[in-house]
Parts: sequence; C-alpha cells; structure tokens
Amino acid sequence: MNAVLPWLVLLPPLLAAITITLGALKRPVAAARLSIGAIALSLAASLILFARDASGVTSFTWLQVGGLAVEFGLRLDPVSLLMLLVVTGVGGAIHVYSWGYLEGDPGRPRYFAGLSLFSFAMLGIVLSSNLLQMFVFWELVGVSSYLLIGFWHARPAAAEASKKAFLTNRVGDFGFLLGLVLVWATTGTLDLGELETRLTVQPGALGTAATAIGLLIFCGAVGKSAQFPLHVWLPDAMEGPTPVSALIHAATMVAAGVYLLSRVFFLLDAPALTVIAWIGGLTALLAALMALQQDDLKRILAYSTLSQLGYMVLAVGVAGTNGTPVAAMYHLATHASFKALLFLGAGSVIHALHHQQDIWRMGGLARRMPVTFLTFLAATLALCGVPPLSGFYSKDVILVLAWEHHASLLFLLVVFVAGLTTAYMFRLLLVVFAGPARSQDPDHAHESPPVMTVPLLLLAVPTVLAGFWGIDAWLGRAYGVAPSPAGSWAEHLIAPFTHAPVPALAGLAAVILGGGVAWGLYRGALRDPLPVHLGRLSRWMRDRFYFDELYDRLIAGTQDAMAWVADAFDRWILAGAVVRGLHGAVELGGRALRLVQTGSLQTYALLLAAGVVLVLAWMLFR
Amino acid sequence: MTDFAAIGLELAVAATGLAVLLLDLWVRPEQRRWLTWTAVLAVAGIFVASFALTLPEPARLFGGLYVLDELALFFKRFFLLAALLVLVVGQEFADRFPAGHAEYSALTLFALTGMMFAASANDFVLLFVALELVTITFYVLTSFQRRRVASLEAGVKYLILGALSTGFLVYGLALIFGAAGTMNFEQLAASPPAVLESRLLTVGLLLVLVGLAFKIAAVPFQFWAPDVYEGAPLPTTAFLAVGSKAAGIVLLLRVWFVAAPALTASWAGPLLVVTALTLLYGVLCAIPQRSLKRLMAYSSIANAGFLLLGFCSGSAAGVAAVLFYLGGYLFAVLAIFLVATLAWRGTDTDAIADLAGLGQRSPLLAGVLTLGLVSLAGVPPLAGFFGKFLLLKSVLASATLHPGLYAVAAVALLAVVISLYYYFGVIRVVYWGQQAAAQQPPILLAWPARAALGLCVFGLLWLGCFPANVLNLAQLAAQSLPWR
Amino acid sequence: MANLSFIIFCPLVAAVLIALLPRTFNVLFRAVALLATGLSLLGAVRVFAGFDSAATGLQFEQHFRWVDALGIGYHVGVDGLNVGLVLMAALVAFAAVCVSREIRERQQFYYILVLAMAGGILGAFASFDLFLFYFFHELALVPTFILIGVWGRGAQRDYATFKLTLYLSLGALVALIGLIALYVQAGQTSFNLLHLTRHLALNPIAPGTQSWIFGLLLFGFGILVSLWPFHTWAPLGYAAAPTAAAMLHAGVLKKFGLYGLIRIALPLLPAGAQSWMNVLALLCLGNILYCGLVALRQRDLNHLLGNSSVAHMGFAFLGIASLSVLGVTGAVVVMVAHGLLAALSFALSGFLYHRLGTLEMDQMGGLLQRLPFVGGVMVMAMFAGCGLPGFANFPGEALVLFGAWESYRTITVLACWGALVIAAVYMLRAVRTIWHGPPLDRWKDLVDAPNLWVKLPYALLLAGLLVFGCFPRLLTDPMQPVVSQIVQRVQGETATP
Amino acid sequence: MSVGLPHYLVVSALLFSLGLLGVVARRNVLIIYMSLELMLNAANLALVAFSRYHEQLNGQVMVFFVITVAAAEVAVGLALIVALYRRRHSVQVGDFATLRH
Repeated sequence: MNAVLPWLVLLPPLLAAITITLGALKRPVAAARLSIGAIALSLAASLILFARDASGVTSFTWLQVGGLAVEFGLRLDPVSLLMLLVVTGVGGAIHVYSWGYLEGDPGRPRYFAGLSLFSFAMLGIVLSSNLLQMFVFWELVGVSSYLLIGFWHARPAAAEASKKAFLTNRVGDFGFLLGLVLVWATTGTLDLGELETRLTVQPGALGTAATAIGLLIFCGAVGKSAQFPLHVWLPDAMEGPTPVSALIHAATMVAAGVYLLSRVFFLLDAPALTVIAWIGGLTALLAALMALQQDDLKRILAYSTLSQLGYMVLAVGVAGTNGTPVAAMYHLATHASFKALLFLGAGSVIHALHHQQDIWRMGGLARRMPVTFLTFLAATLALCGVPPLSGFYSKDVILVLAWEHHASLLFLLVVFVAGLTTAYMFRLLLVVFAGPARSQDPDHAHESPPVMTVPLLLLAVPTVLAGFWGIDAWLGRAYGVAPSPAGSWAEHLIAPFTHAPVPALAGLAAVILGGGVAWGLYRGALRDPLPVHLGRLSRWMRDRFYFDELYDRLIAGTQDAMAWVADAFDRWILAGAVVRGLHGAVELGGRALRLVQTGSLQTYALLLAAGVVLVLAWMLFR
Repeated sequence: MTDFAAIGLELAVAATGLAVLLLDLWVRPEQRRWLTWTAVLAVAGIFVASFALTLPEPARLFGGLYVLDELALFFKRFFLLAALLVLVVGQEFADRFPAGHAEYSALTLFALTGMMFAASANDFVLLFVALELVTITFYVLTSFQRRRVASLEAGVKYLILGALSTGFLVYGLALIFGAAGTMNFEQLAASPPAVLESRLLTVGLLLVLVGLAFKIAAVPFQFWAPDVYEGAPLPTTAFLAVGSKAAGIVLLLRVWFVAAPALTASWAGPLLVVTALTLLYGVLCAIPQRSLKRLMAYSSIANAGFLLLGFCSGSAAGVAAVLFYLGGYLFAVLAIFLVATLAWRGTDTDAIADLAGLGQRSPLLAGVLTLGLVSLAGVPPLAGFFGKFLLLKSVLASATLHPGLYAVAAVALLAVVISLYYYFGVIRVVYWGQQAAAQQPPILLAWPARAALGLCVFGLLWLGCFPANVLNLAQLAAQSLPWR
Repeated sequence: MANLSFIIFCPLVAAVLIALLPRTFNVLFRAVALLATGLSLLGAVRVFAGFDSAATGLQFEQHFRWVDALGIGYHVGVDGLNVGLVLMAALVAFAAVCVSREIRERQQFYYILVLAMAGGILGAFASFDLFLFYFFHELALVPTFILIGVWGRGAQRDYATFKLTLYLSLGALVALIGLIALYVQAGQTSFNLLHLTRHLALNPIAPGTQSWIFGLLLFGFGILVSLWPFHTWAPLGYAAAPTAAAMLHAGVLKKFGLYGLIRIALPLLPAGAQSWMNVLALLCLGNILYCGLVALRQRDLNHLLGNSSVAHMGFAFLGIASLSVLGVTGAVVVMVAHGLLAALSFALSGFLYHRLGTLEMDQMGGLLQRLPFVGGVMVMAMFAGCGLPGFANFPGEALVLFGAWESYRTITVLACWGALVIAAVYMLRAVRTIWHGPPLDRWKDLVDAPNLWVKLPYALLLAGLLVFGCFPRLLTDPMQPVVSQIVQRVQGETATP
Repeated sequence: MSVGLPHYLVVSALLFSLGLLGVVARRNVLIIYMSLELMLNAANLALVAFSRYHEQLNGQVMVFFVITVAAAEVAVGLALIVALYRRRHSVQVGDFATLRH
C-alpha cells in the first residue's frame, strides 16, 4: 500500500490534464469536475500519508547511459509531507474558488487543464528524489505558469507577461542545470539521498566546486522564487486570473525555490549561505519599498509575497552550515495559507467591483462585504506578525535566528522590513475597506457567493491557528532536531517572549510603529499623501526602481545587438560575399572563357598551331 | 581464324552501307523510311553477332596491322550501338534534310566501319586510314543541311581544322617511322632504348597525340568543337559527340599504352595539366550557354577531360573506368539528342528555352531528357554516377603513388559540381520554364522512336543499378592492354 | 513484413507503380503513396518493437551480392544506432505524404518524387555498405531539386533550389572522395562496413592519412548537415521548399551526415577523429550560438525554423565532438528528436502557409482563437524546440551537455545558454507574434484542421516526441553496446563515462 | 657533297612550315586548302626519305595511302567550299563567323 500511495498523489492531476485536453476541451463542467476530483484525490492520499507519517523512496530508472544513472523516484519525509499538504490543501481550495471566479469564461476547460498540469508539476517537485528529476518538474512548473498567466492570451499585456515570466525563469534554470552538471561531474551521482549520505560522511566531497554548485543551484531558486536579480516577472504575472496569482504566486510556485534550498541545504557551504542571506534580505527590503507605493490591489500583494520570500531565503542563509532550514519552511507553510487567503480576498473584492483593481477607486467595503473583510483583516494581521496569529510565530523564529547568529545588520534590516510590511498592509486595509467610497463603483458591491467565501473561511482557520500546531517541531524531526517539551497552549502563547525577548519585542515594536504611521497617513485619505512627502523616491518606488528598463537595455538589448550583427554577417558576408561572390566569379569565368571562341576560322587555325608549338616546346625542354 | 573472317563485322557494315545506297534507287520516296529501318535491323543483327565471336586469345592479322582482342570487341559493340541509335535519330530528323535520306544512313554506316577499324588498329598506317575514313565522312555529315548556312560553315571549319590536324598527324607518322623504322605499335614498343629516347621519336609521337587530342577535343585543340557541334544537324552532332570521340579515345588508348608505354609513363605530369584544363574549360564555358547543341559541345569537352582522368591513373582499373564511363556517356548523350529531335520536330531551333513546358506536353520525353542530363551530371542511380565513381576510385587508388593526382581529383570534383549547375538549368527550363509559345500540341511518337528511348533508359538504369556484368566486360577488355 | 528490404522498397515500387498509372487518377496516386509509406511505417514499428537490445551485432540483416568486382554488396541491417533513425524516417515519410493534401497540380509527378526521396532516406539509414549508403542518399538529390523548383514558394525559389542542390552535391562529393580514400587505404577489398571495421582494427591507417581522410568526411558530411560556415543553404532552402520536401529534408536527410560521422568516421578513423574534435567543437558552437542569434532576427516563420534546426544540429555535433558515451548517445537522441520536431514544425508551417498565403510573422496575430488545434500543437512543438522536458529533445540535449562537460567546459556553458535561453527567446517571440495577441479581422474566416484524418500526421509526430521524451530509455538502451564500442575504439580502450 | 637524309628532312620541314604559314596567314579558303595539301606532301617527302634511309618499303607504301586520302579529302573539301560559295558568294574566311561564343 505504501508503494502505490505516492503515485496516487502525483498522477491524478496529470491524468486529469490529459483527459481534459483530449476529451473535454468543449465541456467546462466535465473539465472542472475532473480537475477538482483529481486534486481532491491527491489531497486525500497525502492526508493518509501524513497520518501514517510515511517515509522512504519508490523509484524506477528513467535514464541509464554511461556514467549517468537517473532514477525517477518519489521520496517521502516530514518536509515533503508538509509541502504535499500545503500544495494539495491550498491548491484544492483554489480549484474550487476558480470555478466560481471564472463564471462564464469560454476558456475554462483550458484553464482547468493548465491548473491540473501545474498541480502535477508542483507535486513532482515536492516528491522528486533526484536533482535532474527536480529540474524536469522545475521546467514543467515554468511552462504551466506560462500557460496560466497567458490564459487570456488575447490581451497583449497577459501574453507579454507570460513570455517574460517563462524567459526569466529560464535564465534561472540555466544556472540550475549548470549546477546539476557540476554536481554530477564532481560526485558522479544526482540522487539526493546518496549525495546526503556521502556529504555527511566526508563533508569535503564537493571540493573546490562547493560554493559554485551552491550558488548555481541557488540561481534556480532565484529564478523561480523571483529573488532580487530575477524578480521582474512576478508583478507582471498578475495579468493572469486572480486564483492563478493566488495558487502560483502566493502559495506554491514561488515557494518551490525555498523548498529546493531546504532540500539541498546540506550542499550549501558558508560563503554560499552568506550570499543567499544577503540576496534574501535585499529582496525583502526592495519589495517592501515598492509595495508601499503601488496602487493596484494585486500588485501590492505580489510585492508583499516577494518581500516574504526574501524573508524565507534570508532564513535559509542565516541558519548557517550546521543549522537547519526549519525556520524558512515554517514561515513558508504559514505564509502559504494567509497569503492565499489575501489573494482570494482580493479576488473576491475585484469580482464584486467587476474587475476594478485600483485601490484609490475603492473604499468603505467593510460594511458591504463583512466576511471578506474579516478574513482579509485576519490574514493581514497574520502577515504583519501580530502575536496570537501564525505569522507572528514563524516570523519570530526568523528574527531569533538573525539575532542569535548575531548577524546584527541583517537583524536590523528584518525589523525595518517588518515595519514596512505593516505600513503597506494597513495602507491597503484602510484605503480598501475603511474610509469613504472614493468612486461610485463600491456602491453596488455586495458579498461574493458562498462558493468563493467558503474557501476564504477554510483558509482563515490555519491563518489563525497554525501557530499552535507545532509545525516547526514536526519539521525539526526531518533534520534530527529534538522536539522541545510541549507545554500548554498558554505557555506556547508567550513562549517567544520568554525564550528570546529582544527579537520578539523588537518585532512587536516595529509592527506597532508601522501600523501607527499607516493609520496616521491613510485614515480617511482621498489621495496618496506619500508622493508629496517623499517626491522623487516615491516615483522611483512606483516605477519599481526601473529594473525592467535596465534589463531591457542590458540583457535583451545586448542579445538583440549581437543577433543583429550575426544576421548582418550571415546575410551580407557569409551568404552574400562568399557564396554569391564564388557564384559570380564562376559565372564571370564562364562568360570570359566563352569569348575565346571568336568564331573565325583564322583564329582557330592560329590557336591550334600555337597549341602544337606550345606542347612541343614544353615537352622537349621540360 | 583467317584474316577476312576477323574483319567480318566491318565488311558486313560496309556491305549494308552499300546495299542502302543501291536499294535507294528502286525504293519509292514514301517507302524510304523502311530503308532506314532495314539498316537499323542489320546493324542490330551485326551487334548481336559480335557477341557470338568468342576469342580464346587476341588474334593479330594482316601482318600485325590489325588486332582483334577484347578491347577491340568492346569498342566495336559500343560503335554498333551508337550507330544504331544515331540512325534512329537520323530517321526522326529526316524531315529537315533537303534530300538524300538514304545517303545519310549510308554515310553513317561508312563512318561506323572506319570506327570499327580504328578499334582494332595495331599499326600507325591503319590508325591513319581509319581516322581519315571517319573524319572525311563526318565532313559530309556535318554539312548535310545544304540549305542552312550554319551547317555549311561548320562543315568548312571542321574541314580546314581537321585537315590541319591530319597534317600534323601524318608528319608525326613520318618522324616516328624515321626514328624507329617501323610503323607497328608492338614493334615500336620493343625497339631498343636508344630509339625510345631519341628526340625525333618524341616529336613524332607528340604530333600524333596532337592529331588524336584534336579528335577527342581536349584542350588546347578543342576550339573547333563548339562551332561544329552547333552548326551540324542533330544526328551528326550526336554521332560526333559519341562515335568520333570514342574512336579518338580507343586510338589514344592503343598509342598511349601499347605503342610507347615507357615514354608515356614519364608524361604523367603534362597529362594531368591537360586533363585539368580540359575539365575546367569545358565546364566553365558551358555555364552561360543558351543553345542546347553548344552546351552539349562544351559538355563533351568536359567529358573528354573525365575520360582523360582514366589515362592519368595509368592503371587497368583506370582503363576499365574509361570504358564503363563511355557506356554511360553513350546512352545519356543519345537520349538527350533523341528527345531534342522529337521535341523540336518541325522547328529549326536549338535553344534550350524552346524546351520550356516539355514537362506538361510530354512527360515521357521530359523524363528521358531528365534521366539523360542527370546521368551526365553523375548523380545516382544512373550510369553516369557509377562511371565517375570508378574514375575517381582509380585516380585515388594510384594517387597514393604520385600525389599530383589528388589535385586533379579535386578539379574533377569542382567540375562535377559546376556541371550540375548547367545540366539542372536545362531540367529547370523543362519543368518550370515559362511557356513562351501557346500550348503546343502533344508530341506523337512512332514506335521506333519509342523503342530507342526505351533502349536508352534501360541502358542508363541498367548500367546505374546493376553495373556488374558490363564492368566485368570492361575489366576483361582493359586486361588486353600490355600491363607490366 | 518486418524485413528491411520491404521497408525500403515499398515506397520505391509504389513510385514506379504511380508512374505507370494514367495521368488523370489523382485520388489513386495519393492512395498508393499513403499505402506505401503506411506499410513501411508499420514495418519500421515492427522492427523497432522486435529489436532485442540485449543481443549484439546486426538484426533483421539481409545481404545480397551486387558488384563483386569492387566488393560492393547490398547489405542492410539494424543495430542500436539506426533502429530509432529508421523508425523516425518512416514516420516522417508517412506524415509528409499525409500533409501533401494541399498539392493540386501535377500530383502524379509529385508523388513519384516524394516516394523516391522516402525510399532513398530509408535505405540510407539501414545500409551497412559504404557505396549503398551513398547511393541511397543521393537518390534524394534530384527529387529535392524538382520539388522545390516546381512546387516551391516565394520569389527566391530558383536561387534557393540551385543553392541547396549545389551545396548538397558538393558536400556529398567531398564525402564520397573521403569514403573512396578510406576504401583505398583499406586495401581496396570491400566497401562493407563490418569488413572494413574488422580490417582497420587489425591494421589501422597511418595517423597522417587518417586525419586528412577524416577532414574530408567531416567537411563533406558537415556541409550535408549544415555545419556552421556551410549552413547558409538550409534556412533559404527550407523556406522555399514545399511542406513535404522541407519535412523530409530538415527532418531526416539532415541526419544522414551525422549518422555517417558516427557510423563510419569515428570507428574507422580513431586517430583522425581525435585530431579534428577541437575544430568540430568550435564550429558547432558557431552553429548553436550564431544560428540561434540569427534566428532571433528572422521575420519569416520558415527562416526561423530553418535557423533553429541548424542550431539544434550544433548540439548533435557537440555530442559527437565530446567523444564520450554520453555525448554520442545524446547526439543520436537529438537526431531522432529533432527529426520529429523539424518535420512537425514544417508540417504546421505548411498548413499555415496554405491557409494564410504568407509566413510573414508580422502579418499574423491572435490565430489561436481561430486555429485551436494547430495552434496548440505548434505551441507544443515550439516548446519542444526550446528543450522543454517531456519532449524528446530535452533528454538528448541533457545527455550532450553532461557528456561534453568533460572535454569542453566553456563551450558547454555557452551551448547551454544557447539551448535554454536563446532558443526560448525566439520560440516564444514567434508564439507571441503568431498565436497570442488580439485576433486580426483579416484572418477571421480561417478554418482549423477539420477532421481526424487531417490531424493524424501532426498527432503522430507529436506522439513520437512525447513517447521518446517521457521514456528515453526506449532509444538509449539499444544504443549502449554499439556506442560504447565505438567510443572505446576512438578513445583507444579508455572510454570516458 | 652528296645529298643525304638531313637535306631531305630540312626541305620537308621547310615545306611543312610554309604550308602551316599559308593556312594561318592567308584569307582565301582555297589558298588555305592548297597550303594544307602542301603540308601533306611535306610529310610524303619525309616518308620517302626515311624509307630510303631504312631500306624498307613501308614508307613508300604509306605515301600511297596518304596520297589517296588527300585526294578524297580534296574532293569532299572542294565540293563543300563550292556549296558554301553558292550560299554566301564569298570565299573570304572572315565571312564564315556566324557560329561563335
């Protein structure tokens, strides 16, 4: 039974995707039923596995050539079980939610096929036991996000956004693949289990290439989790339908990068970890600043995701070589639930206002959409790290890590970013739900139908209670960390303050400070006051620090220039001068030689006689 | 085997020629076609008879003047086949002759006799007589269309330049006779070294080679070919390209490998240069050509270059390659000329552009023309490819001894690629050339023409796909030359 | 039915049969052509299925005497290396005939030429005699010339067909001289590949001669496969060629040169191979990067596909240049995968050209609405083009990268950039301009592929890509014994992993 | 001094060169034709000289062959030149140049 279950988790979404594309492209209801059924099956199977706390690997050889042996295996351990729950749980909620959100859209079968393909690929990443197999699903996730972002491919913005997303991911995958090749070249194997045992036996196994391998594999994570250099695609990915943004850009896809880092944590050495930490920190800061000045509801959430991902990557980096990525995974788990809730809440607002996404045209929705407001409020508080909620505990662990490993500069950065997070989230909350209606759209807004609000409530449960489920203890077991004695829930409530008071209090202070500033600025504001105060900095933040333009000129520009040179060389010199030149020369030679035949008998006789004399002379006096 | 039994084949052909001339007096004009068909059947009969001749060992007759060996037999069968097809082309071309249809067939047969004698030449006297019989007959054949100035002009040009080359040939003969005291090839080869090194013999031999080089139109004696090929009527041009060239080749084989093997062995260098120049000249000049006959002239010059490749390798394999290549060359050239005659029936043009739209008008003719051109270009699965392949193999095999041959192999390669350009240029016109004139009527083919086309196609495909038995014949013939 | 001669001669006999039929039976020509290529496809599938990858040596072997004087024989057989290639060739041939529905005038002549090409290709891949190998390949030269000339497209048709034919014949002739030189050096006894391998194993040729013979073979086959400096004919030729000719040429004929290199040049001239590999590695970098960049600039879809197929060939060359078991196996997988991919993409672009009348990408836009099936398959083909896992190209390219890392570090990095990023850029730009974006009203009355019969060729090729993509062991396992033996000979008994 | 072989050869060579010069230099077709015959006779002279030198009759026999062939050639050649004259009313070599390149 144990061998079949993992396949029962992985395969249903793939089969659903195939049957929809082949059979049900014209029947939305059948497609939806197939897709939701598949993800439900996967959820059930992963719940059973979770209950059994199953572990072990079942696999078959996918490729066996020369020195390269690639197994296609499914690996179960506490970390992957947790991720299974996150993907299938949040994914399932979003599948149901999408049925309501995309009411009447003709392309729904294609949407559900894409969603199932995405779920299959994401489950593949979580379960894969081999680095190359992970790369395969890495790319499949990339292509399914391309299909989903570009769902409304008639709209140019969506088409451009999907292309941009896939290409940026591909740049990351380029690094990832090179990392794989390097790992295989130095150790001869790509299997994670084998690599782990070999590295625990003799840590120096990777030799000089260790840092390079670490950073190259980190490239894959940077591409997928939209970290600093390759973060440009995430905001544009909001062009896709909101459930897509929720599923892909909040809960699962972007988390894949962090999951990868935790999977290959034993590979990363000290220098690689410091680089990872700084990149994470930088992304968190930048994203938070940008989020402060965005007017589009979904873009703010996108930048907030970017910022939280920066947190997780920072947590991995700061953990140090003998530490564990538990903090990052813990924050990932809690973040998945409340960020998905935020996105679905936003979706419900957008749905109610007939696809209006500019927050300065909303206002006073609290009264009209109570359920959405309450769940949105709970998720915001969790995100900012207000104590009883799950976000506080997971963020606090990261603060503690930064504090204990006396990475003082990073600690200050994290605290400052926590403040910023609270600032832009409260700005959002106040402008959208509180204050006067800033245009006539909110007047006829009404609460969303149950098919959309029920998932909101379902997701609210983990948002509030996840802090107490001891997810960090559960994760610790995968890394051999002894679980701390389980006190009553009361002790647990104040545990952070008793163990490490300074980081906990600093975090709380930042939250209160940020909330106050936002309250001051945005309570009842009709226009955004910040541009007046900050001036040019606000414009920079609004235009995303001009990274898009920089990349266009830098990477795309140079590549197109090289392409122009190559094409010109190919057209004029290689095909033109060389080939046409030769052709012309031969033709000219023919025309010239032909003129020797003047047609007059006289010349022929002369030439013949001359020929004879020439031959005789040459032969005799050779 | 008595002397006269040996030359039975030649006598039979001469007798047929005379018979055709005589019968022409009693035959009514509309039955003249049947006269040519009887001549064709007779030649076919003689061709079949030639296979009945089995030679335990080569026979030398008429006091060593005439030799009958496998090489001679191979060439006699080759000439008979060529004449057979030329007679059919001549008959199809007859409507454009002012008069004397029977005379045309007779003259073709007399030229055939000359060629068959040339195949068995073992003495400079027979070489001279046979060569002159062929050349003088061709003077008349070239200028047969008296109403067309071009035909007469070609005739005169061929006359003067032919006579000039004969002058050189005869003077060469005299010098050889002076130096060696004998006219016989084998005796010349066996003469003492003092004679072989004498400059007189070298000059004499060179002058004879000039005469033969003129015959096969090798550089620098090829200036006559383009104008004569273009001026002469189609059947004559065909016979010139195949029969007269092959006669030159067989005499060159005899002189080069039998008469003075010691001398010619040291002349490999100059031969390479001549071969390369012939190849390049023929191939380059052919590119801008608009007239099919002139294109075929330059192509025949290039093919002379390819045939000389076999001489450059100087081995039995090279000679076998030359013989096989000639077989493929025969069917290809005659296929092209037969199709040209049929396609241009009634018009006096020879422009390639006038072949436009042949693909639609008559796919059979277009197909045969394409096969012929593709075989000349040397593309499998046709005879031309295997011929060129054998030549390349023999050249590369003996290139290990003297590396100059690699250069000539490279030139040959270039020549093939460039020749592909103009051969496929004709195919282009046939299949997707712009149809200038209105939709001409589809061409109706008499059964003999259809039979001749069938023979050519069969020859091309059989030599291309199942070359084994003809290759064995060629190798057997090559063995009859005295290899050390 | 599972014998190779049947597979090879089915199309050729059908061509002769069609030639004999009267000129007006258009439907019959198409039926006979479909039947012939269908039967040879079935035969190829039977051979592929029946191939026992454990057994060494040739299977389904047939040997007849042909020209004994020169040691030339009709010797066909299948081993791990060409069993995949024969199947791919038969599949592409069948798809090419299916797709020829749009040809309306002179159908009889068209089908004769296509069938001759198909027969030639199948024969070339199955033969184990150097002469036969060359003989079958050259069968396709004249048909290509006439196909492009009569049924080709675009103003540059004449120039393209001549350029293509002359380039290919030059390449073929240079290779022929190499083959003959090989035959001469091996004592002029026989052209049979097995005999030559045994003979040259005992008394190898002097390294000096080996290197210039290998040079001849490399540049001869290089021209046939559009190695970097000699690649200008490929995009031009494919843009002008009718669909079937482009499919057969880009998909299958291009692989003849590579197969020749792996099958003949590497095992018979080990020292020669060693001396030329660095040059080959550099040239194939030209293929991958240079042609990838040129593809970025193309406005015509077929030019883009032509350049991208040249870039993919760079990968196969890199695999060969690595001289490792991984590299060479990867090269063969790339050959099979690219064969199916090129055939599929040219078939689809042919469908587009037939419906739209033009292949200028700027004039297209938002076609996915009107052509969901063709659009979907084309997007998948384009993703396969940029090496997406799940399609057969990814295992091939991954194996080549793993194999080439040992000997050419920087080249592998650049090749990886070329394959992953540059290929993705121009493929996605094409998808963006053709399929996505607002639908233009100019194409509002387009009709998608109507029935299953029209969709069959595309579905078959796509299925091939997916099957070999998801289960690459189908291709790699039969290849192991042959490839390791070849690499061992070249490396001189020290086979790298 | 008695007239030996070299003398004959010199005369024969001179005759041959004169004939060649005549063919190349003259413009009238008939004169060219006569120069050709001159060259043939030069060869005959050489043949006879060598035959006498080697005390063999082969040379003499060869002369007969050459003479008969020359006669045949002249017959055909003159007929051809007359036919051309009747068509072009000129014997100047320069006029027969329609076939070129």
